[in-house]
Amino acid sequence: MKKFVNDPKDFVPEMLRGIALANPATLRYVPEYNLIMRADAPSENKVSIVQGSGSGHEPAHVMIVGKGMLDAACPGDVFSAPPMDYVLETTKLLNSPKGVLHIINNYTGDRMAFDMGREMAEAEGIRIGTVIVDDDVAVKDSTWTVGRRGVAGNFFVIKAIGAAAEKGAELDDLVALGNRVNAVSRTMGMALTSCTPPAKGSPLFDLGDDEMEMGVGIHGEPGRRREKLASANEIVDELLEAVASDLPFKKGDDVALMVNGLGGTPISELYLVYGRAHAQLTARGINVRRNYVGEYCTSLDMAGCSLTLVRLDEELSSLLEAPAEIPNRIF
Amino acid sequence: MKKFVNDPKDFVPEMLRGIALANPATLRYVPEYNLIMRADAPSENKVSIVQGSGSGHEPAHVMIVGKGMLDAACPGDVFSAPPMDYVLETTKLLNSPKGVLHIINNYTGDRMAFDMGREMAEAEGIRIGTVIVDDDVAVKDSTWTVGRRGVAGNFFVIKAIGAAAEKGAELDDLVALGNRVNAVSRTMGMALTSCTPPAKGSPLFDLGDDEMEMGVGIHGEPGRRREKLASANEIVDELLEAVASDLPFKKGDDVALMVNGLGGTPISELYLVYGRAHAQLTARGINVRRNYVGEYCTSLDMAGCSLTLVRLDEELSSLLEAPAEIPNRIF
Amino acid sequence: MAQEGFDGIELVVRTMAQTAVDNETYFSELDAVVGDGDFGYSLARGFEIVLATWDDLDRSDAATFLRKVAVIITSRVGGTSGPLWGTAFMRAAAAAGSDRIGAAEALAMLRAAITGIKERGQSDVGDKTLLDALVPAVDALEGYLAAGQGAASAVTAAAKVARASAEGTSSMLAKRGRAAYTGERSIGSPDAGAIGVAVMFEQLAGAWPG
Amino acid sequence: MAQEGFDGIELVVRTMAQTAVDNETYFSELDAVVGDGDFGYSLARGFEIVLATWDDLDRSDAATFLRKVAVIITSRVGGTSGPLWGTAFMRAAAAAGSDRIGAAEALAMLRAAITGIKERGQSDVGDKTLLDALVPAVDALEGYLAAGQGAASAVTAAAKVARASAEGTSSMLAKRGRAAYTGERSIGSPDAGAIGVAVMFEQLAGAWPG
Ligand SMILES: Nc1ncnc2c1ncn2[C@@H]1O[C@H](COP(=O)(O)OP(=O)(O)O)[C@@H](O)[C@H]1O
Ligand SMILES: Nc1ncnc2c1ncn2[C@@H]1O[C@H](COP(=O)(O)OP(=O)(O)O)[C@@H](O)[C@H]1O
Ligand SMILES: [Mg+2]
Ligand SMILES: [Mg+2]
Ligand SMILES: [Mg+2]
Ligand SMILES: [Mg+2]
Repeated sequence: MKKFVNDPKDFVPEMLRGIALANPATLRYVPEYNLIMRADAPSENKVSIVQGSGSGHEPAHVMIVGKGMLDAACPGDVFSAPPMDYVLETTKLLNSPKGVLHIINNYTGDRMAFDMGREMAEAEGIRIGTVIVDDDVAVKDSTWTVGRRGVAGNFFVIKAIGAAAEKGAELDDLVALGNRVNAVSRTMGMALTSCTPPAKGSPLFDLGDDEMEMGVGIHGEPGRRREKLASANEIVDELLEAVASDLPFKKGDDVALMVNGLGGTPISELYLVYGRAHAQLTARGINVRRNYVGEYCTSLDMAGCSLTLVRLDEELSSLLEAPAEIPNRIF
Repeated sequence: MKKFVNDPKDFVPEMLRGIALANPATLRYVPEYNLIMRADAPSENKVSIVQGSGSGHEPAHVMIVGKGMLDAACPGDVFSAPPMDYVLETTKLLNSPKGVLHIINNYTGDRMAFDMGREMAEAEGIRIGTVIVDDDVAVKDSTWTVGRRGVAGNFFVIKAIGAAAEKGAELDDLVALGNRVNAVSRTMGMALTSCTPPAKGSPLFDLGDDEMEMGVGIHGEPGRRREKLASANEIVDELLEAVASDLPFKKGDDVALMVNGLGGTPISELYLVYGRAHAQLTARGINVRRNYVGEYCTSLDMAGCSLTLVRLDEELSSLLEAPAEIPNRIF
Repeated sequence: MAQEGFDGIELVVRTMAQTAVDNETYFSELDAVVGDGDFGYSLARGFEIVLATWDDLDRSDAATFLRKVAVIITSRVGGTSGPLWGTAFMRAAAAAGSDRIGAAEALAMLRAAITGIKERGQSDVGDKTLLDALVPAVDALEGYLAAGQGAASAVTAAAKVARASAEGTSSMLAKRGRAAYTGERSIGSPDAGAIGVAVMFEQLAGAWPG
Repeated sequence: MAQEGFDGIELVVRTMAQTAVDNETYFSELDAVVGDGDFGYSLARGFEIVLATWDDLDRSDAATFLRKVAVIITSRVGGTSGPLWGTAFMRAAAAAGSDRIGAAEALAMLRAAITGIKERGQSDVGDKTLLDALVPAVDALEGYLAAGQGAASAVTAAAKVARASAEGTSSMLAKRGRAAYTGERSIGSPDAGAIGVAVMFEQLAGAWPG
């Protein structure tokens, strides 16, 4: 296993400790509940925004805690939803008279943990709102599945909600806003390689030298199908077609375009991908008004990327543009 | 080769095109000379800051062109210094009455290209200053080598110079500042895996499953020695000892600490590394005043990291804190 | 004073815990096929605490004992398994009552656990989950006990049913859990949770005082 | 009117260019051992343009022709090779003069190229660079020509020296270029540039009209 790791069981806590040491003035780390929270949260005048999910998707979500984004993240272990306890205790620590908002990626484990945590927190008198993110078009919805997965689109939901919460928006309005952003966000990802969970020590799945996995999940779940490795342009075109035709995004739409790296793909390649995606959208008459190129929601060290499109309006654009102060920064 | 690539010969231009498309208002791409420049450069009132080097180190340097950092970057192909022509034409395009500053990583090819370009540009009446970056402690200096390599420390040199240039500093002062920052910056890197140049299509070198390369160069050059794979803590301690004992950094020093990913290492691991490095420095009585965790100077898709320490004073701290506007951003 | 019949429950829990810890890697490998490879890791992290705190667990009565186990599982196990297995223990505790625990009581507790899993998971037999091993095995157990078999041989027979049912999930299409995202591709490999249940039953059969 | 003796120069340049293009992968592999694996790629990117524009290159005289080649190399070849090989062609052009080019003139041009490389690279024989194949080969060429051998056999003999010298760089410690950073570890493999020069000499020997 080619990783920076000591005891794999300490992987997540040691990462969280690093985040805390790097941001002593702004963040607080609560080891008991795997919790990273704003040092100045909760605030009486602001809904507390909480996101939990498995680890291994960094910077989501522990590195986007800060003014203008999350008030807290309570991750589980690598690829495992947090235990219900963490959700409950995080919610209690973040309790605000204006309420606590749970942003949840649509996976069985995450939903169960947050359902149970919510039930118990409400029993203690805490007001809770819930937004479910399910932007992944790779998974065809059907009556018998749990619905689509939540992937990189969660960035937009969190960013918009975070900005609105900072301006004092009420819990119900934030829930409505989150649902609205989720409803106009679509993502599909693909893997060039597998990823290696520290505790497993070997790749999660095998992908041949000449293969790629289209529609892969951010936990290494298999996608739509395995295909022969293709050129960057062909890959982009296939992802874009799947994403754009889903909402669908139409000629004349203003959009945000995100090229998200899955952890092992260098940013040089992401910009190459961006160039193709931008040009193809322009050719379709879709206007790229904002763009995001980098890592937002990863899958450990997986080489691959996802494309996200979000249909923009004035309000959403201004929320996305608003400043934020998070550990994940350049300077 | 598990990469997003079309024709490998188009790898760099296609990446540059992506950067340009993502930043239409602020950047200009000049394909003839592989050049990314600020759309508003050159300015009569500001020294133009130029950095060239091989590609494959992104975000360095094409993704850090913008207000407060570089005015232009003219990269060569992957791991190849730019041809002299690019240097010359870039310098001509960026000509300002206040002069043009070349920031060069200390490699034979880069120095030759800039030497020749400078000679020819000066013949055309352009004022040029030069700063050489050579922060890599892995390479032992000796009378017969070309000296130490320039690696991730270049971020600090560029950031400080960029901020000072924005405030109107003169060419000579910027050269002095750059040399001063370089003189207090030390870096060492290590590789867990090799990297794959697109044109080569296979890993640059072979590293066994249980091996790592200590002191690796950012072009995959072999380092001090190959060792048995160790735990994250052991790796950090070895890098830190090499870096800290070189200047040397002493008890009571205020420092900036950078944990730089080499392209294939997820940010989760970089924060784990950061946590150890920070704790160990604190134990030595060295005060980490600023920190940088992420990718700054990479080696394509190499898994690995480098640690950089920079001794801070008031002036340098404020230059590092100054805002900048570059393609490499989160929001 | 410890409740009568308690030994059986202790044996079941201890065997489950030891099996989870012993099979961490195996269970994770199974989950890696169409899932995300953490099933064994998640279970082991909870059950290793059950083992580590074994002697100190409150044994006032079966319900209390099981509730303690449930709390450890819900507070330490993430993923889908934490809520599911935690709920199962919690419901079993609620069904334990305070009287003597005989075959009927044990079956009632198992049924309560199953109902809890179904409710929590919004799932049922046929969805390709651990229910597809657990439910047939408990059905069989009930049948054998009703037919007058002794506990030891009934458990052994139930373990065989659990194993066969778990293997049988290979041909099923996953309709719940992470594997469900893969649609048709979930066919061809058994469900990790179902195999986990089968191995636990087998270990229990081996451990049951005969 | 084209200068007399020009054919030889054209043949040399064309052979160099073709060799660089044909051996792109091989030369890069050599550079990957203790360098960064781009030597073949860099050379090929320049020389393929030389070939592509071959018919249009200004042939007013040898100096002009070589200067055109030098411009292509300096403007299209990156890395260390661009400045080094560009300088070599530029200096050869300067030494070409405008008179007939015979053996003496050719040797003078080669010497000028060598001096250019040494100055540009601040390097010399013994540093484990292309100079360690080029200089002995040119020395040999001069010797054989002085001894009265014909051009064809002198080139063939020089190619043998180039090859032996290039292989001999294996035992040397790199003191210049990227390989120098590796210190002791540069020992044991030949210098990529030196092998490149040897292959070019060998191809030239094969191509020389006998
Ligand atoms: N909705 C559900 N109802 C019952 N069992 C389920 C459900 N979803 C998953 N499971 C069981 O849980 C197992 C996976 O557990 P785990 O790996 O912890 O979940 P995940 O990683 O998908 O969150 C599956 O093999 C299956 O047996
Ligand atoms: N200072 C120097 N003087 C002469 N030749 C040199 C020098 N440095 C490198 N070389 C030659 O150049 C070759 C490497 O070329 P190239 O791969 O283009 O350089 P790099 O990638 O290191 O910039 C070496 O094998 C060596 O023969
Ligand atoms: Mg999981
Ligand atoms: Mg190079
Ligand atoms: Mg799982
Ligand atoms: Mg090279």
